[in-house]
Amino acid sequence: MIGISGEAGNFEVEVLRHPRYVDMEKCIACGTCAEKCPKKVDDPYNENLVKRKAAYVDYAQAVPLKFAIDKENCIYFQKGKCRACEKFCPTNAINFDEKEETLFLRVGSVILAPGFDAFDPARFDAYKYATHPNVVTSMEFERILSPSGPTMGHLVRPSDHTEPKKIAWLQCVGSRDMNRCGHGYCSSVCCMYAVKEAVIAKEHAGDDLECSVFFMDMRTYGKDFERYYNTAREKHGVRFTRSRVHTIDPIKGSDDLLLSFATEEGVITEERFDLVVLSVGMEIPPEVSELAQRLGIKRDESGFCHTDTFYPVTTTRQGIYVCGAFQGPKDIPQSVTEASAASCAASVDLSSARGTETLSVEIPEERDVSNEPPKIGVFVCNCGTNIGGIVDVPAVAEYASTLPFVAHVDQNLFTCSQDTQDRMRDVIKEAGLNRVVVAACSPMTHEPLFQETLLACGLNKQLFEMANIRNQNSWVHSSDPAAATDKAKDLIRMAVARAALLKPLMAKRIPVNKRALVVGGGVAGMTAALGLGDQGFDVVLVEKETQLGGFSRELTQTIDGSNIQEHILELIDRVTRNDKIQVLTESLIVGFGGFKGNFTTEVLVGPGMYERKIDHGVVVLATGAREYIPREYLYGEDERVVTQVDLSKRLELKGASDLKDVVMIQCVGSRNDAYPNCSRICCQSAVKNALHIKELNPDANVYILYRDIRTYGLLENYYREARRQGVIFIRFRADAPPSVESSDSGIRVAVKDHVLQRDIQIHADLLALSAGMRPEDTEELSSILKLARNPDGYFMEAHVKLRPVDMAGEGIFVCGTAHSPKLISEAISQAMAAASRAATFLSQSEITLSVVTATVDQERCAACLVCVHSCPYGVPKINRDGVSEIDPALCHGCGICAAECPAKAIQLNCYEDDQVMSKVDALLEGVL
Amino acid sequence: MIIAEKKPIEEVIEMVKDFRKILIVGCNECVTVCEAGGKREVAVLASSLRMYFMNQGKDTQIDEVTLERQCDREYLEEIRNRIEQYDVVISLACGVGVQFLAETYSRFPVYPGVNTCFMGVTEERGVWSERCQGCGQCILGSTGGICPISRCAKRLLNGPCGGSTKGKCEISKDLDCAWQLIIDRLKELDRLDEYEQIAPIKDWSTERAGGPRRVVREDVRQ
Amino acid sequence: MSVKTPSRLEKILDSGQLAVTSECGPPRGSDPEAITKKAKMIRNYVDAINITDNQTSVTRLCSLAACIHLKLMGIEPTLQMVVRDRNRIALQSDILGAASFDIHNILCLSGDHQKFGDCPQGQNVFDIDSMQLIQTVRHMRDEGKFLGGDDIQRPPQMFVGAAANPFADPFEIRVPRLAKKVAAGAEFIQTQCIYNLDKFELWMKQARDRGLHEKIYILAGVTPFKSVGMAKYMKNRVPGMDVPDDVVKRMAGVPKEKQPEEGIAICVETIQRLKECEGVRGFHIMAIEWEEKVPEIVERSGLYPRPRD
Amino acid sequence: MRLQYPSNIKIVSVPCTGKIDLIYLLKSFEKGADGVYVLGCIEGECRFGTGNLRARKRVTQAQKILDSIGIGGDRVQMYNLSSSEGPRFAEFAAEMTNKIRELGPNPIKRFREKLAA
Repeated sequence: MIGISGEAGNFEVEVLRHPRYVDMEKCIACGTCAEKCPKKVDDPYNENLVKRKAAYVDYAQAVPLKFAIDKENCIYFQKGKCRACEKFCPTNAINFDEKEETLFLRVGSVILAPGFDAFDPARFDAYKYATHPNVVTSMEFERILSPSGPTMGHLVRPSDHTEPKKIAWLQCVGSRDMNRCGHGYCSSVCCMYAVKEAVIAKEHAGDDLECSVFFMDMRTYGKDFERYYNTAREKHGVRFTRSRVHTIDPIKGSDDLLLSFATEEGVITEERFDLVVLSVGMEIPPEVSELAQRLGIKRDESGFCHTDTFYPVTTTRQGIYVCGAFQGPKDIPQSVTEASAASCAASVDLSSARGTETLSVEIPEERDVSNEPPKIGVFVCNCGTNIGGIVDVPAVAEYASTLPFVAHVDQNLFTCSQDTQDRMRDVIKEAGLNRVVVAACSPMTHEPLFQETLLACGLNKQLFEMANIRNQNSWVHSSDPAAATDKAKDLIRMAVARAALLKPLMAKRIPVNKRALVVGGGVAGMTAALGLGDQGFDVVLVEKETQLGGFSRELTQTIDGSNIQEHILELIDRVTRNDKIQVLTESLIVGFGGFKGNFTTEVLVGPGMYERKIDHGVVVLATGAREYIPREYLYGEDERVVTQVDLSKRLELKGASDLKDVVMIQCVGSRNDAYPNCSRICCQSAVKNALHIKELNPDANVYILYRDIRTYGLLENYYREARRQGVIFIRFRADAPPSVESSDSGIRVAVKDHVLQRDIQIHADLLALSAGMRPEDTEELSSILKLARNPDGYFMEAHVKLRPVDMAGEGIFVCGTAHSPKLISEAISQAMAAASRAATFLSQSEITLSVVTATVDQERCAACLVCVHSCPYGVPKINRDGVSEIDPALCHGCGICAAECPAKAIQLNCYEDDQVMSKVDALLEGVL
Repeated sequence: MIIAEKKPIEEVIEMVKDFRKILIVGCNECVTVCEAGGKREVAVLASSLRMYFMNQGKDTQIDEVTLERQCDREYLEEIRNRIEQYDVVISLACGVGVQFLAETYSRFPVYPGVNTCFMGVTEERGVWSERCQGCGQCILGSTGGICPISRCAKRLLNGPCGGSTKGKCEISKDLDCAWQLIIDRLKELDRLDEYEQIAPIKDWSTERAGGPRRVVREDVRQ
Repeated sequence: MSVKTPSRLEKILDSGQLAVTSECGPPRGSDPEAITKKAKMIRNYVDAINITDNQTSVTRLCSLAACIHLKLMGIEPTLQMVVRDRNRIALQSDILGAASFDIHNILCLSGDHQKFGDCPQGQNVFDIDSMQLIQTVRHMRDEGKFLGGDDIQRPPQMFVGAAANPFADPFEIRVPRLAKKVAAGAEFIQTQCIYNLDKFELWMKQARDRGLHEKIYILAGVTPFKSVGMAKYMKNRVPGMDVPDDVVKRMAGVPKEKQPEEGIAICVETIQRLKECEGVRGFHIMAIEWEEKVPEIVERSGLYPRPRD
Repeated sequence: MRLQYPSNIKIVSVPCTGKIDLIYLLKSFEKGADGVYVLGCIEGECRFGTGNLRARKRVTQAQKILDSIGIGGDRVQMYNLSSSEGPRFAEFAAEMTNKIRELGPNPIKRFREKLAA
């Protein structure tokens, strides 16, 4: 991106498009170019551990799956001759004349997602990364563990390809390190990925492998992360050592490495390892910094994009939004969440233009083939030489013509090409075909294309079947063409057999009620409601209390000093003034039914418990969480013992001039047997309040008793600042927690300091407990809405990484602390993300349901409840007739019920028993 | 419902190994629900037997049918026309169905494919437990709705015996002591004082002891 | 309570003296010597000897025949009768058989489940339960009638006993259950072996609170440990047995060769303490395959000599 | 990745291994397959929750039945892998093929022979 001119709603973006020297329209990703290319190049996808060719595709799952020519390394470009790829490309897709192109795009909003670079530790001499092959980065180690990586997942060390017996991970390489690299921030993700790599390494290599992680603070602060950390330590036996390793030395006469470090008790120790992994952090690449500069976007001192706490995806330039690691170090779930949040912000700006530039396709009326005997057309593809070079396609085509119900056989150079599609259309019409089999490549990539052709001929698209004679045959049996030819015949026979049994299926379309229900009127709920209301969707916001605001009403300011109460008032004002948003306070959800696009929720409203039924298309859950009420450390018994939330309020009201010694205890109600997870926010709460005390009364002593300080990301800067201002941090171990006694003159806190190796007594005026969080109301709602929760009671998203705000049930979304403990800025991102995901539903006037759903033969049903019990989504119900009924709108199409049904009364469309078994029967025809 | 368990395939083979035309008859009632003799189990047994015989080099015809019930004559009649083709029938119904099938088609050897276990409930999928032994004289009213005849290993009407330990039966730690359950329930119902009423000696004549039983209802009889 | 039968045991109890009973398990064979030998060992130290009825469901010489052997030796037997193996016809018939030999004591029991015996695949009967067996004997004795209603020529003259386990679960119905046995017609109780004295005394107190101790003679059951292994086995394996940890510890605290002595000492101490417990009217000493120690226990407990006729 | 694997393997696709009926497995052998294996997602990563765990139970059931009727339970197996694990796919294919080679052809294929004898 060269630059952006204009203003929000009307930008012109100048984009410089580099040539790939491959015509994307023509490339069929057969890989011949790469195979024939003589030039080997380091493969950056595999961290340069192996080579690829100068004609290449980034990785096997790349989208779009099209090859490109690496100009810097291409022999033709560098030396003037070669062009081998061009010669062998079966589709003439290579175009050496392709030129750089400048595009001007007119857009209303811009989202920046430029990502990050992994820190390059070559600059740290003491770690020998640049000089020793057995010191690798975590990124390299990821590739070594990957089955698609350079060693195909076989865990070996680079120097001699032997299996390591002892691996060390060194944390905070390029993070939390002002001295050596100027990166004061924490990269947020390295602790968790190091734990993961250690566990996976042990899974690959067996329990004999010793894995040691050297760390300063173990920052497993995310949802369910602490459980994972505990399992790694206790079940997998990963060793964790609290120390920053200062030197790695090669051991002469071997490929091993010697680590020198000081233990927590200050003992200088050395230990030998076979392989050392540097857990490298994130940094903003120079080209991203330059881009930000060109766009005139403000960045913080570490180079990350500047955003406001309450507007976490908004840059300093109007209409330009940001997401991902450029906004601040973060993991995949948070990046995915933020991406949806940015799209919400952009969509709000663009809502008036929604649906203005769409095209629709004319589809002819469907032909009724139900009374016709199967007439199958088989199209066998050569795929250039991909199939034809190995498989004897003419023989296969000849064979296909002998199969039952086959009325027409064609062989094509490229079945997917436009001219073949035109021809297929003619043949279907002329020969009156009512089923089509294409023997070519993978249905994953090409089935939709061929189905379009069927639709254009008035055939139901289910009357189509593919035989994958390329990916499952010619590519993988290229060394034995005869066997590949035989297998191609088998695969086509199987496909034809199934095709004969195919039935037309009409995808059901259901209308979408364009109203959203948002449950919970805290910061997350209000933000989600606004995200939808500002896009023009009707919203009903249900809040159980008499006023909006939720738990945030208890809060004063964020760590960067932003005023939370002001923001809540602003949100309340915007929500109540938005005529798309209807607010129901003092309301309780008592009933719920329906399915995506068409839910009905029963709500009791107001003190009169007036019952209302709300029809809506989506639900956003934002029921929030509250501070844990401690039963520990004299809380509730001695008024000088308070929580961090109490303390914030107190500082606001009374200041800190009367405080001489304040003690804070971390992890109260978190990271224990009853509640194993970390509550994520308490470390920063403690640091925030400590800084506030220091600001109000610099003479006050503040002691923070902690287990790990988890000021992840940019919060680390505040932790550093607190230390600079003299806040005293004392670590205690979970098995030796502080003891607290009440006396007339104060609270006596005793704790063992592990660095000084001695017991410390502090006489405090005030003891602040960093109480964790607990979800609010999830239990009852989960039973009414049939929602999954994790063991701590937080709602469980559909996929932790890839669908972080979707619930398993379609049309239901979650955000805020109902999902897991989080900061206000994170809750806001997630709320916007939930609004965005909800809008993808609401923006459609109808939803097309999958045809792959289960249906019950009610005559056969024994009402045994096996389907009811085995469905992962609780869809089958015994209806009023006393038999099972499966709502196609709710069915996910897994087929588990069909397999389990003891009466064999359930069939899954497209995978009916006879359709599946027809393939087996055809394959084994004549074997007996 | 009636709970049954599939017989081991070896036992079924032993019964029918000398026959050449076999009909396997499933039942769409209780045995379907307890996953022992429904259409799916019929198919599994049929396929297994076919392979067994083929492996033995025997040309054996094995067909499948699953009836709505085998304890009613009308449903059994559905196979009258085709049963002639077979020389043996395996019924996957409970003992009731097997007998009624054998009674209906007395010329055909009929073999059971399941072991009929008891009358019980589905505790969870894959776990069934006994609740009733059909004694013909229900006393559940005085035992808080818990039957000591089917659930106490000693059928004690004035339990528990001294073997009741921590709420479990002396014969198995996995088995609740029925009398503990009864006492808990009576307590819950605030009826524990009834415990001290001695249950009289039971008339077992309405149970198995009285010989094969029969219920005749003249009011509905046709 | 007044004497209703010719039972010697009943007479002694009625006289207010502490009664002492013991038990013998019949052999797994037909040699009567096994019974007579044991009986000779203890005959002068106890008032009556129980003969177990296929205890733990292991098949043995029948209780009735063994009782007859004792009777012929001039020793007073207590016929133990379980309802596991016989229906009401056989039970009544055996009661009459016993009565024909003037066997005057009967202990009515359910019987252990056959699962752990030598015939785990056998059928059980449980036509009536132990409570109903008590009623049956009393009905036969007091009404002089069979269960079927017909008159009995020379009805049995039996002192009717039952077992009680003060430790079994659920504890809250232990006393109501005792009351139920009293109501059914039981006249004496032999309890499960007592190791947890506190709990036993609590049970006795609750029984006294309901006046049960005045309606039935309670004989406290004791069994000496031969070894710490036996203590642990009884603690962990025998259903309805309550052996406190400190008792096991005490056994474990002495060398192996001293353990039998310690077991006897515990047993004697138990008897001595329970002598003071109101409502305890005697002791039932079950020295399992250790009958030779009964005299020592009786003597050391101060229960010797036994009353003479 | 185009890793070579034995050509005697043909794939029948289902939406989830939880859809695979015990009958499918048995019938495949009844029709003369020498080996059948079920390829499911990594345990704990089933898109539908526990489909692959159910499939594993059915494979175990099929193994028991095949053992008891003399066909050989080892002829049916279950493997788990993720979609990015091409090499493991090839590895499993080779492993299964070797296993079946060791076990020899499905014995019922000699049915005609045995019948004639």
